[in-house]
Amino acid sequence: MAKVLLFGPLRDLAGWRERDVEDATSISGLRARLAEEDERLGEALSAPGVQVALDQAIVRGDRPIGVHNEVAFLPPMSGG
Amino acid sequence: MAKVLLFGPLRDLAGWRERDVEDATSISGLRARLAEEDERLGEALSAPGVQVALDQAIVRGDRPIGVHNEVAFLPPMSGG
Amino acid sequence: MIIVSEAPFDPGALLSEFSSGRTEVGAVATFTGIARAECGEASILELEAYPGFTEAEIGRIAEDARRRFELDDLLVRHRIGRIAPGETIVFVATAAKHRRAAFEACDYLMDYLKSRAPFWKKEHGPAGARWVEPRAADHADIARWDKETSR
Amino acid sequence: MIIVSEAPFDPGALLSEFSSGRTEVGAVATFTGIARAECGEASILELEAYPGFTEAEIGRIAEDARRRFELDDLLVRHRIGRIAPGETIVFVATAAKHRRAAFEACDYLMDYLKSRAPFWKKEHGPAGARWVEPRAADHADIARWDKETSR
Repeated sequence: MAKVLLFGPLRDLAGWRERDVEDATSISGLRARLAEEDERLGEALSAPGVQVALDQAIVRGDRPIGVHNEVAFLPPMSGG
Repeated sequence: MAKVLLFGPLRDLAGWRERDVEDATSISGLRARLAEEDERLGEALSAPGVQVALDQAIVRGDRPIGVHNEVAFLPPMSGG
Repeated sequence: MIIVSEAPFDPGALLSEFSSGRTEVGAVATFTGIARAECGEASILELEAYPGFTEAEIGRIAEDARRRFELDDLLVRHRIGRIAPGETIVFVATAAKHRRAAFEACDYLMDYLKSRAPFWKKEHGPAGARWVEPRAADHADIARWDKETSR
Repeated sequence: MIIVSEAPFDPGALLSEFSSGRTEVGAVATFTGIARAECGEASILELEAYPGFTEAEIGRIAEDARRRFELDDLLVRHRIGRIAPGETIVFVATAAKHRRAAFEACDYLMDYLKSRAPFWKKEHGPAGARWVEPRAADHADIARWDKETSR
């Protein structure tokens, strides 16, 4: 189980902002798990320009995740 | 007679800031008149970098002046 | 100091506080970003941050700016939530001994905030809502600093 | 608006007034110049203007800046007389639709004020008083704009 956060257009697409997701032991596993539920969300999470933050640090590539991790999907940013 | 204004270091050198000067019918005549009284001031007024404003407009070269004119000698400027 | 919050703020009040009591600084530059009405096209701006992460990311670039431009001090305040036209979105202030450093650091911080800081922006207008991505000009602005040699 | 006066002023109060009520502007840049103590080297700054002429000359460059950078508005406030360390000497604010124009116009106006505006500046320090001329860096700053092609 990991806490998952979605921002910007990803949040609107999914219809939720924050959830606990079970049965995922890696970021790629988490993406696959969310894609099973919602195919369009799964595609959006894998789109170029979407970054992943694991416990508030940007990571590239796959990483193992566990119970206490926070995974955020960050679409392209746009400041003030 | 014209009203003469000095600014910045020229004012300190001359010991005055504003004066009416008689017997001058041109800017060059005015400079000569002031140099008769105070040789160092005369030199300073002719130094490169000193601009002349006639009735609040910068002029280059000599100009006739009369009773109601205001002549200002402007040393190199230095803003805030 | 870096503050990201929903509270409205007056840029002038921030500048008064930031500039007062400085006897060795000389130069303070600021930038204020204001929500535009676009002649009725965009009535409300909605800004989202990732609490904690957003402040930390701005903090990293602020430390970079301090070193790069020899700043004495800086302040970044960014609003999130729903923002009406005419309200302040962002305020950046920089203090340095000489004005070129203050200007360049302020410019640099704004370029970063506009294109790379973790915010997401939605425009609510008469035709509905849409998420906004950085303009091409914003990408070009931040690219200026990547190309430059160190100053 | 261009104001040259002996009255002390708070840059924050000027920014509050300048930025409020703008719904079509987007970007406000400011610069505040503060008298430095130079660690005791300069205790009082004395600034002299040519009343009328100084405002008119700044007005000419302000009109130039408005056209060159497509500004919506600008404000220049400059203090004269005796100024103590920590007090504000000059405040420039520029308002434009986009931030690059606001920044560049503010920078341009300050370069002009520092090197070509009709002010004369005297530093009163422990070792006596001396008249100050623009630094070489100020001449280099203003020369940047002469060389540039129009934007």
